Amino acid sequence: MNVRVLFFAGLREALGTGSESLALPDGIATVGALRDHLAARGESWSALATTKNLRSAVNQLMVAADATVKEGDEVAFFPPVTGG
Amino acid sequence: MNVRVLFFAGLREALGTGSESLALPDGIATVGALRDHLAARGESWSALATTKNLRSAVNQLMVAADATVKEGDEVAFFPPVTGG
Amino acid sequence: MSVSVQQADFDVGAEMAALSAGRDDVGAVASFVGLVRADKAAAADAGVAPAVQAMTLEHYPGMTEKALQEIVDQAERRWDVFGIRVIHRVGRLLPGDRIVMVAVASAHRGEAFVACEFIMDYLKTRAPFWKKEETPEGGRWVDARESDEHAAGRWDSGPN
Amino acid sequence: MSVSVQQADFDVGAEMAALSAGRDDVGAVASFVGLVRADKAAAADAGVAPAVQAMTLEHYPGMTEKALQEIVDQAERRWDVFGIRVIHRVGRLLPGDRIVMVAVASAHRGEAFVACEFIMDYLKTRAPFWKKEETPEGGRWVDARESDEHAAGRWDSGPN
Repeated sequence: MNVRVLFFAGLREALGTGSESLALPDGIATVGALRDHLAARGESWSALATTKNLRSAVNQLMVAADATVKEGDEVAFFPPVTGG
Repeated sequence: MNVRVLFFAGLREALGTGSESLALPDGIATVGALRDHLAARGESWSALATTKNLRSAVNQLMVAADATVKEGDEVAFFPPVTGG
Repeated sequence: MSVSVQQADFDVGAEMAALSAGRDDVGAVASFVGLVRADKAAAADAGVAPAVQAMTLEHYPGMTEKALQEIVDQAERRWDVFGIRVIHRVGRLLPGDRIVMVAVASAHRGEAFVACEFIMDYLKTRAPFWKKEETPEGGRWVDARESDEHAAGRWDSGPN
Repeated sequence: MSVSVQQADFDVGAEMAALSAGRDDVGAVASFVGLVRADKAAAADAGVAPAVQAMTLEHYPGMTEKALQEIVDQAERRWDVFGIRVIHRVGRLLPGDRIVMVAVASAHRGEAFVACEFIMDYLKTRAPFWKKEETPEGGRWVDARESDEHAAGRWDSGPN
Protein backbone atom coordinates (compact mmCIF):
# COMPACT_ATOMS: atom_id res chain seq x y z
CA MET A 1 0.00 0.00 0.00
CA ASN A 2 1.37 3.40 -1.04
CA VAL A 3 0.76 6.52 1.04
CA ARG A 4 2.08 10.03 1.28
CA VAL A 5 3.13 11.19 4.75
CA LEU A 6 3.50 14.84 5.82
CA PHE A 7 5.14 16.37 8.90
CA PHE A 8 4.73 19.91 10.22
CA ALA A 9 6.28 22.43 12.59
CA GLY A 10 8.58 21.14 15.35
CA LEU A 11 8.09 17.56 14.18
CA ARG A 12 9.12 18.47 10.64
CA GLU A 13 12.26 20.09 11.99
CA ALA A 14 13.06 17.15 14.28
CA LEU A 15 12.72 14.68 11.38
CA GLY A 16 14.56 16.91 8.94
CA THR A 17 11.87 16.35 6.31
CA GLY A 18 8.39 17.64 5.54
CA SER A 19 7.04 14.79 3.43
CA GLU A 20 7.69 11.33 2.16
CA SER A 21 6.01 8.86 -0.19
CA LEU A 22 6.32 5.31 0.99
CA ALA A 23 5.16 1.78 0.38
CA LEU A 24 3.83 0.30 3.62
CA PRO A 25 4.45 -3.33 4.56
CA ASP A 26 1.35 -5.50 5.01
CA GLY A 27 -0.41 -5.24 8.35
CA ILE A 28 -0.17 -1.46 8.72
CA ALA A 29 -3.77 -0.35 8.41
CA THR A 30 -4.19 2.52 10.90
CA VAL A 31 -2.67 5.91 11.59
CA GLY A 32 -1.34 4.63 14.91
CA ALA A 33 0.36 1.65 13.25
CA LEU A 34 1.90 3.96 10.64
CA ARG A 35 3.22 6.21 13.39
CA ASP A 36 4.76 3.24 15.23
CA HIS A 37 6.24 1.96 11.97
CA LEU A 38 7.97 5.27 11.31
CA ALA A 39 9.07 5.77 14.92
CA ALA A 40 10.72 2.32 14.83
CA ARG A 41 13.24 3.63 12.29
CA GLY A 42 15.07 4.98 15.31
CA GLU A 43 17.32 8.06 15.59
CA SER A 44 15.39 11.28 14.99
CA TRP A 45 12.28 9.28 14.01
CA SER A 46 11.63 8.56 17.66
CA ALA A 47 10.20 12.11 17.76
CA LEU A 48 7.03 10.52 16.35
CA ALA A 49 6.75 8.52 19.57
CA THR A 50 7.84 11.25 21.98
CA THR A 51 6.07 14.38 20.67
CA LYS A 52 3.51 15.38 23.28
CA ASN A 53 -0.12 15.17 22.13
CA LEU A 54 0.87 14.41 18.54
CA ARG A 55 -2.03 15.07 16.17
CA SER A 56 -2.81 13.26 12.94
CA ALA A 57 -4.90 13.84 9.83
CA VAL A 58 -5.94 11.59 6.95
CA ASN A 59 -6.72 13.31 3.67
CA GLN A 60 -6.70 16.67 5.51
CA LEU A 61 -9.23 15.70 8.17
CA MET A 62 -8.17 15.44 11.82
CA VAL A 63 -8.41 11.80 12.99
CA ALA A 64 -7.59 9.61 16.00
CA ALA A 65 -4.87 6.95 16.04
CA ASP A 66 -7.32 4.15 15.21
CA ALA A 67 -8.36 5.76 11.90
CA THR A 68 -7.92 3.53 8.84
CA VAL A 69 -5.21 4.22 6.27
CA LYS A 70 -5.96 3.25 2.66
CA GLU A 71 -4.01 3.10 -0.61
CA GLY A 72 -3.24 6.61 -1.86
CA ASP A 73 -4.07 8.38 1.41
CA GLU A 74 -2.34 11.57 2.54
CA VAL A 75 -1.45 11.12 6.21
CA ALA A 76 -0.12 14.03 8.28
CA PHE A 77 1.48 14.17 11.74
CA PHE A 78 1.92 17.41 13.67
CA PRO A 79 2.05 18.96 17.17
CA PRO A 80 -1.03 20.66 18.68
CA VAL A 81 -1.95 23.73 16.64
CA THR A 82 -1.04 27.26 17.79
CA GLY A 83 -2.52 29.68 15.25
CA GLY A 84 -4.59 32.79 15.76
CA MET B 1 -34.73 79.17 42.99
CA ASN B 2 -33.66 79.40 39.35
CA VAL B 3 -33.04 76.29 37.26
CA ARG B 4 -32.59 75.41 33.62
CA VAL B 5 -34.78 72.58 32.33
CA LEU B 6 -34.07 70.54 29.18
CA PHE B 7 -36.30 68.15 27.22
CA PHE B 8 -35.22 65.61 24.60
CA ALA B 9 -36.54 63.39 21.82
CA GLY B 10 -40.26 62.58 21.79
CA LEU B 11 -40.81 64.62 24.94
CA ARG B 12 -39.16 67.66 23.36
CA GLU B 13 -41.46 67.30 20.36
CA ALA B 14 -44.57 66.84 22.51
CA LEU B 15 -43.78 69.97 24.54
CA GLY B 16 -42.74 71.97 21.50
CA THR B 17 -39.62 73.19 23.29
CA GLY B 18 -36.18 71.86 24.12
CA SER B 19 -35.25 74.05 27.06
CA GLU B 20 -36.51 76.63 29.48
CA SER B 21 -35.08 78.74 32.29
CA LEU B 22 -37.50 79.16 35.14
CA ALA B 23 -37.85 80.42 38.67
CA LEU B 24 -39.33 77.71 40.86
CA PRO B 25 -41.87 78.51 43.60
CA ASP B 26 -40.85 77.60 47.13
CA GLY B 27 -41.34 73.98 48.12
CA ILE B 28 -40.10 72.41 44.91
CA ALA B 29 -36.90 70.73 45.99
CA THR B 30 -36.76 67.45 44.03
CA VAL B 31 -36.74 66.30 40.40
CA GLY B 32 -40.10 64.59 40.95
CA ALA B 33 -41.66 67.76 42.35
CA LEU B 34 -40.31 69.77 39.41
CA ARG B 35 -41.81 67.26 37.01
CA ASP B 36 -45.21 67.48 38.72
CA HIS B 37 -45.00 71.27 38.74
CA LEU B 38 -44.42 71.38 34.98
CA ALA B 39 -47.01 68.69 34.21
CA ALA B 40 -49.60 70.71 36.14
CA ARG B 41 -49.40 73.42 33.48
CA GLY B 42 -51.83 71.24 31.54
CA GLU B 43 -52.24 70.85 27.75
CA SER B 44 -49.14 69.37 26.13
CA TRP B 45 -47.26 69.54 29.46
CA SER B 46 -49.15 66.50 30.66
CA ALA B 47 -46.66 64.54 28.52
CA LEU B 48 -44.32 64.90 31.51
CA ALA B 49 -46.78 62.83 33.53
CA THR B 50 -47.73 60.32 30.84
CA THR B 51 -44.38 59.52 29.16
CA LYS B 52 -43.59 55.89 29.96
CA ASN B 53 -40.46 55.36 32.07
CA LEU B 54 -39.49 59.04 31.89
CA ARG B 55 -35.83 59.50 32.80
CA SER B 56 -34.24 62.49 34.48
CA ALA B 57 -30.77 63.93 34.96
CA VAL B 58 -29.40 66.68 37.21
CA ASN B 59 -26.26 68.44 36.00
CA GLN B 60 -25.86 65.73 33.34
CA LEU B 61 -25.97 62.78 35.72
CA MET B 62 -28.87 60.32 35.59
CA VAL B 63 -30.91 60.53 38.82
CA ALA B 64 -34.11 59.19 40.38
CA ALA B 65 -37.22 61.28 41.09
CA ASP B 66 -36.22 61.92 44.70
CA ALA B 67 -32.96 63.64 43.73
CA THR B 68 -32.53 67.16 45.11
CA VAL B 69 -32.71 70.22 42.85
CA LYS B 70 -30.60 73.23 43.81
CA GLU B 71 -30.20 76.83 42.61
CA GLY B 72 -28.55 76.93 39.20
CA ASP B 73 -29.00 73.23 38.43
CA GLU B 74 -29.50 71.90 34.91
CA VAL B 75 -32.38 69.41 35.04
CA ALA B 76 -33.21 67.22 32.03
CA PHE B 77 -36.21 65.02 31.27
CA PHE B 78 -36.23 62.43 28.48
CA PRO B 79 -37.59 59.04 27.39
CA PRO B 80 -35.53 55.85 27.81
CA VAL B 81 -32.42 56.04 25.61
CA THR B 82 -32.18 54.19 22.29
CA GLY B 83 -28.70 54.78 20.91
CA GLY B 84 -26.14 52.34 19.56
CA MET C 1 -9.54 61.11 23.02
CA SER C 2 -11.26 57.80 23.54
CA VAL C 3 -14.85 59.03 23.12
CA SER C 4 -16.35 61.06 20.24
CA VAL C 5 -19.88 62.11 19.34
CA GLN C 6 -19.95 63.42 15.78
CA GLN C 7 -21.95 63.75 12.58
CA ALA C 8 -19.10 62.49 10.40
CA ASP C 9 -18.56 58.86 9.47
CA PHE C 10 -15.51 57.05 10.87
CA ASP C 11 -12.83 54.64 9.63
CA VAL C 12 -13.02 51.61 11.89
CA GLY C 13 -9.86 50.03 10.43
CA ALA C 14 -7.83 53.17 11.13
CA GLU C 15 -9.28 53.44 14.65
CA MET C 16 -8.41 49.81 15.40
CA ALA C 17 -4.90 50.25 14.02
CA ALA C 18 -4.39 53.38 16.15
CA LEU C 19 -5.02 51.33 19.31
CA SER C 20 -1.96 49.16 18.66
CA ALA C 21 0.22 51.65 16.77
CA GLY C 22 3.75 52.03 18.11
CA ARG C 23 3.40 49.34 20.76
CA ASP C 24 4.21 45.63 20.81
CA ASP C 25 2.14 44.42 23.77
CA VAL C 26 -1.30 44.45 22.11
CA GLY C 27 -2.28 40.92 21.10
CA ALA C 28 -5.99 41.48 20.53
CA VAL C 29 -8.29 44.19 19.20
CA ALA C 30 -12.02 43.48 19.29
CA SER C 31 -14.42 45.85 17.61
CA PHE C 32 -18.08 46.39 16.95
CA VAL C 33 -19.87 48.50 14.36
CA GLY C 34 -23.62 49.17 14.51
CA LEU C 35 -25.45 50.15 11.32
CA VAL C 36 -28.87 51.50 10.35
CA ARG C 37 -31.18 48.66 9.29
CA ALA C 38 -34.09 49.17 6.92
CA ASP C 39 -36.06 46.54 8.85
CA LYS C 40 -37.88 45.44 5.72
CA ALA C 41 -38.00 41.85 6.91
CA ALA C 42 -39.78 42.83 10.10
CA ALA C 43 -42.12 45.04 8.09
CA ALA C 44 -43.00 42.22 5.70
CA ASP C 45 -43.28 39.56 8.40
CA ALA C 46 -45.31 41.36 10.97
CA GLY C 47 -47.10 43.93 8.86
CA VAL C 48 -46.56 46.33 11.74
CA ALA C 49 -43.18 47.96 11.26
CA PRO C 50 -42.94 49.92 8.02
CA ALA C 51 -39.51 49.97 6.38
CA VAL C 52 -37.10 52.57 7.69
CA GLN C 53 -36.09 55.13 5.04
CA ALA C 54 -33.84 57.21 7.28
CA MET C 55 -33.04 57.75 10.94
CA THR C 56 -32.19 60.84 12.95
CA LEU C 57 -30.08 60.49 16.07
CA GLU C 58 -30.51 63.06 18.82
CA HIS C 59 -28.24 63.39 21.83
CA TYR C 60 -27.73 65.52 24.95
CA PRO C 61 -24.56 67.51 24.25
CA GLY C 62 -22.27 67.37 27.24
CA MET C 63 -24.05 64.61 29.12
CA THR C 64 -23.73 62.12 26.27
CA GLU C 65 -19.95 62.48 26.12
CA LYS C 66 -19.71 62.22 29.92
CA ALA C 67 -21.91 59.12 30.00
CA LEU C 68 -19.80 57.43 27.31
CA GLN C 69 -16.58 58.33 29.13
CA GLU C 70 -17.98 56.91 32.38
CA ILE C 71 -18.81 53.64 30.58
CA VAL C 72 -15.28 53.49 29.13
CA ASP C 73 -13.77 54.23 32.56
CA GLN C 74 -15.81 51.43 34.08
CA ALA C 75 -14.63 48.98 31.43
CA GLU C 76 -11.03 49.98 32.13
CA ARG C 77 -11.55 49.36 35.85
CA ARG C 78 -13.16 45.97 35.27
CA TRP C 79 -10.82 44.48 32.68
CA ASP C 80 -7.14 44.60 31.83
CA VAL C 81 -7.35 46.57 28.60
CA PHE C 82 -4.79 48.88 26.97
CA GLY C 83 -7.01 51.20 24.96
CA ILE C 84 -10.64 51.87 24.08
CA ARG C 85 -12.18 53.95 21.30
CA VAL C 86 -15.88 54.81 21.08
CA ILE C 87 -17.42 56.88 18.27
CA HIS C 88 -21.17 57.52 18.04
CA ARG C 89 -22.71 59.45 15.20
CA VAL C 90 -25.63 61.90 15.48
CA GLY C 91 -27.83 63.56 12.88
CA ARG C 92 -29.61 62.02 9.89
CA LEU C 93 -28.43 58.60 8.69
CA LEU C 94 -29.60 56.23 5.96
CA PRO C 95 -29.98 52.42 5.97
CA GLY C 96 -26.52 50.86 5.72
CA ASP C 97 -24.83 53.86 7.38
CA ARG C 98 -22.58 53.25 10.36
CA ILE C 99 -24.02 54.53 13.67
CA VAL C 100 -21.53 53.51 16.32
CA MET C 101 -18.16 51.84 16.77
CA VAL C 102 -16.43 50.43 19.82
CA ALA C 103 -12.88 49.06 19.67
CA VAL C 104 -10.90 47.59 22.56
CA ALA C 105 -7.21 46.62 22.64
CA SER C 106 -5.81 44.15 25.14
CA ALA C 107 -3.07 41.56 25.52
CA HIS C 108 -5.52 38.67 25.08
CA ARG C 109 -8.77 38.19 23.21
CA GLY C 110 -10.95 37.34 26.22
CA GLU C 111 -10.65 40.78 27.80
CA ALA C 112 -10.98 42.57 24.46
CA PHE C 113 -14.22 40.78 23.56
CA VAL C 114 -15.85 41.07 26.97
CA ALA C 115 -15.03 44.77 27.41
CA CYS C 116 -16.32 45.52 23.90
CA GLU C 117 -19.64 43.78 24.60
CA PHE C 118 -19.95 45.45 27.99
CA ILE C 119 -19.47 48.90 26.47
CA MET C 120 -22.10 48.25 23.78
CA ASP C 121 -24.60 46.93 26.33
CA TYR C 122 -24.12 49.91 28.66
CA LEU C 123 -24.09 52.40 25.78
CA LYS C 124 -27.46 51.07 24.62
CA THR C 125 -29.08 51.65 28.00
CA ARG C 126 -27.08 54.44 29.68
CA ALA C 127 -25.90 56.92 27.05
CA PRO C 128 -28.44 59.61 26.15
CA PHE C 129 -29.12 59.05 22.45
CA TRP C 130 -32.54 58.79 20.85
CA LYS C 131 -33.46 57.48 17.43
CA LYS C 132 -36.30 58.74 15.28
CA GLU C 133 -37.09 56.65 12.24
CA GLU C 134 -38.58 57.98 9.02
CA THR C 135 -40.97 55.51 7.41
CA PRO C 136 -43.54 55.70 4.60
CA GLU C 137 -46.13 56.17 7.37
CA GLY C 138 -44.27 59.05 9.00
CA GLY C 139 -41.74 59.54 11.78
CA ARG C 140 -41.62 57.43 14.92
CA TRP C 141 -39.37 57.49 17.95
CA VAL C 142 -37.78 54.11 18.56
CA ASP C 143 -38.87 52.45 21.79
CA ALA C 144 -36.25 51.19 24.23
CA ARG C 145 -35.94 47.41 24.01
CA GLU C 146 -36.39 45.02 26.93
CA SER C 147 -33.64 42.85 25.45
CA ASP C 148 -31.16 45.73 25.78
CA GLU C 149 -32.04 46.21 29.45
CA HIS C 150 -31.59 42.49 29.93
CA ALA C 151 -28.21 42.51 28.15
CA ALA C 152 -26.99 45.39 30.32
CA GLY C 153 -28.29 43.75 33.47
CA ARG C 154 -26.08 40.70 33.10
CA TRP C 155 -23.02 42.82 33.96
CA ASP C 156 -24.44 43.99 37.30
CA SER C 157 -23.39 40.95 39.30
CA GLY C 158 -19.74 41.22 38.28
CA PRO C 159 -17.04 43.34 39.93
CA ASN C 160 -17.50 47.05 39.43
CA MET D 1 -14.48 33.93 -0.51
CA SER D 2 -15.03 33.95 3.20
CA VAL D 3 -11.69 32.31 4.17
CA SER D 4 -8.16 33.30 3.13
CA VAL D 5 -4.69 32.14 4.17
CA GLN D 6 -2.10 34.57 2.87
CA GLN D 7 1.26 36.23 3.49
CA ALA D 8 -0.08 39.71 2.79
CA ASP D 9 -1.51 42.04 5.41
CA PHE D 10 -5.24 42.86 5.30
CA ASP D 11 -7.48 45.91 5.70
CA VAL D 12 -9.92 45.08 8.47
CA GLY D 13 -12.01 48.20 7.90
CA ALA D 14 -12.48 47.37 4.23
CA GLU D 15 -13.32 43.75 5.06
CA MET D 16 -15.92 44.81 7.63
CA ALA D 17 -17.44 47.31 5.21
CA ALA D 18 -17.64 44.64 2.50
CA LEU D 19 -19.84 42.50 4.75
CA SER D 20 -22.58 45.14 4.80
CA ALA D 21 -21.99 46.75 1.39
CA GLY D 22 -25.07 47.01 -0.79
CA ARG D 23 -27.47 45.65 1.81
CA ASP D 24 -29.68 47.30 4.42
CA ASP D 25 -30.39 44.40 6.79
CA VAL D 26 -27.01 44.29 8.56
CA GLY D 27 -27.28 45.97 11.95
CA ALA D 28 -24.09 44.64 13.53
CA VAL D 29 -20.55 43.78 12.48
CA ALA D 30 -18.27 42.35 15.16
CA SER D 31 -14.60 41.84 14.43
CA PHE D 32 -11.42 40.61 15.97
CA VAL D 33 -7.79 41.21 15.05
CA GLY D 34 -4.93 39.22 16.59
CA LEU D 35 -1.43 40.71 16.59
CA VAL D 36 2.13 39.55 17.30
CA ARG D 37 3.15 40.45 20.85
CA ALA D 38 6.76 40.97 21.89
CA ASP D 39 5.94 39.50 25.32
CA LYS D 40 8.50 41.69 27.02
CA ALA D 41 6.40 41.96 30.15
CA ALA D 42 6.35 38.21 30.54
CA ALA D 43 10.08 38.10 29.86
CA ALA D 44 10.82 40.69 32.51
CA ASP D 45 8.39 39.32 35.08
CA ALA D 46 9.18 35.66 34.91
CA GLY D 47 12.71 35.68 33.61
CA VAL D 48 11.71 32.65 31.54
CA ALA D 49 10.26 33.92 28.30
CA PRO D 50 12.74 36.00 26.32
CA ALA D 51 11.24 38.80 24.23
CA VAL D 52 9.92 37.80 20.82
CA GLN D 53 11.78 39.49 17.96
CA ALA D 54 9.82 37.86 15.15
CA MET D 55 7.45 34.99 14.52
CA THR D 56 7.04 32.58 11.64
CA LEU D 57 3.65 31.03 10.98
CA GLU D 58 3.53 27.64 9.27
CA HIS D 59 0.37 26.00 7.94
CA TYR D 60 -0.81 22.88 6.13
CA PRO D 61 -1.80 24.11 2.66
CA GLY D 62 -5.14 22.65 1.71
CA MET D 63 -6.12 21.34 5.12
CA THR D 64 -5.84 24.74 6.80
CA GLU D 65 -8.27 26.36 4.37
CA LYS D 66 -10.69 23.42 4.72
CA ALA D 67 -10.52 23.54 8.52
CA LEU D 68 -11.23 27.29 8.55
CA GLN D 69 -14.14 26.84 6.12
CA GLU D 70 -15.58 24.09 8.31
CA ILE D 71 -15.40 26.39 11.36
CA VAL D 72 -17.15 29.17 9.41
CA ASP D 73 -19.82 26.73 8.19
CA GLN D 74 -20.44 25.60 11.75
CA ALA D 75 -20.82 29.19 12.93
CA GLU D 76 -23.34 29.81 10.15
CA ARG D 77 -25.34 26.74 11.20
CA ARG D 78 -25.32 27.75 14.87
CA TRP D 79 -26.18 31.45 14.61
CA ASP D 80 -28.26 33.69 12.41
CA VAL D 81 -25.45 35.56 10.67
CA PHE D 82 -25.36 37.16 7.22
CA GLY D 83 -21.66 37.03 6.38
CA ILE D 84 -18.31 35.95 7.79
CA ARG D 85 -14.76 36.82 6.75
CA VAL D 86 -11.65 35.09 8.09
CA ILE D 87 -8.10 36.00 7.04
CA HIS D 88 -5.04 34.33 8.59
CA ARG D 89 -1.52 35.30 7.64
CA VAL D 90 1.44 32.93 7.28
CA GLY D 91 5.17 33.52 6.95
CA ARG D 92 7.44 35.77 9.01
CA LEU D 93 5.80 38.53 11.09
CA LEU D 94 7.14 41.14 13.50
CA PRO D 95 5.77 42.37 16.85
CA GLY D 96 2.79 44.62 16.19
CA ASP D 97 1.95 42.89 12.88
CA ARG D 98 -1.58 41.62 12.34
CA ILE D 99 -1.85 37.80 12.32
CA VAL D 100 -5.55 37.06 11.97
CA MET D 101 -8.90 38.74 11.52
CA VAL D 102 -12.45 37.49 11.92
CA ALA D 103 -15.47 39.64 11.06
CA VAL D 104 -19.11 38.64 11.36
CA ALA D 105 -22.19 40.51 10.11
CA SER D 106 -25.65 39.95 11.55
CA ALA D 107 -28.92 41.75 12.19
CA HIS D 108 -28.17 42.11 15.92
CA ARG D 109 -25.03 42.43 18.00
CA GLY D 110 -25.54 39.31 20.12
CA GLU D 111 -25.15 36.89 17.22
CA ALA D 112 -22.27 38.86 15.69
CA PHE D 113 -20.25 38.85 18.93
CA VAL D 114 -20.87 35.22 19.83
CA ALA D 115 -20.11 33.88 16.34
CA CYS D 116 -16.91 35.94 16.20
CA GLU D 117 -15.71 34.57 19.54
CA PHE D 118 -16.67 31.02 18.57
CA ILE D 119 -14.67 31.24 15.35
CA MET D 120 -11.58 32.55 17.17
CA ASP D 121 -11.80 29.84 19.84
CA TYR D 122 -12.17 27.05 17.28
CA LEU D 123 -9.52 28.52 15.00
CA LYS D 124 -7.04 28.52 17.90
CA THR D 125 -7.54 24.80 18.57
CA ARG D 126 -8.69 23.26 15.27
CA ALA D 127 -6.99 25.03 12.38
CA PRO D 128 -3.52 23.71 11.50
CA PHE D 129 -1.22 26.68 12.09
CA TRP D 130 1.98 26.62 14.08
CA LYS D 131 3.99 29.54 15.45
CA LYS D 132 7.75 29.63 15.83
CA GLU D 133 9.11 32.56 17.81
CA GLU D 134 12.53 34.10 17.30
CA THR D 135 14.08 35.30 20.56
CA PRO D 136 17.57 36.44 21.61
CA GLU D 137 18.06 32.86 22.86
CA GLY D 138 17.05 31.27 19.54
CA GLY D 139 13.90 29.89 17.95
CA ARG D 140 11.16 28.12 19.86
CA TRP D 141 7.91 26.56 18.78
CA VAL D 142 4.97 27.95 20.71
CA ASP D 143 3.22 25.42 22.93
CA ALA D 144 -0.54 24.97 22.68
CA ARG D 145 -2.27 26.68 25.62
CA GLU D 146 -4.62 24.95 28.05
CA SER D 147 -6.67 28.14 28.20
CA ASP D 148 -7.35 27.91 24.46
CA GLU D 149 -8.59 24.32 24.80
CA HIS D 150 -10.78 25.47 27.67
CA ALA D 151 -12.17 28.39 25.64
CA ALA D 152 -13.00 26.09 22.73
CA GLY D 153 -14.55 23.50 25.03
CA ARG D 154 -17.23 25.87 26.30
CA TRP D 155 -18.96 25.72 22.89
CA ASP D 156 -19.32 21.93 22.93
CA SER D 157 -22.48 21.83 25.02
CA GLY D 158 -24.39 24.18 22.71
CA PRO D 159 -26.30 23.24 19.56
CA ASN D 160 -24.12 22.07 16.69
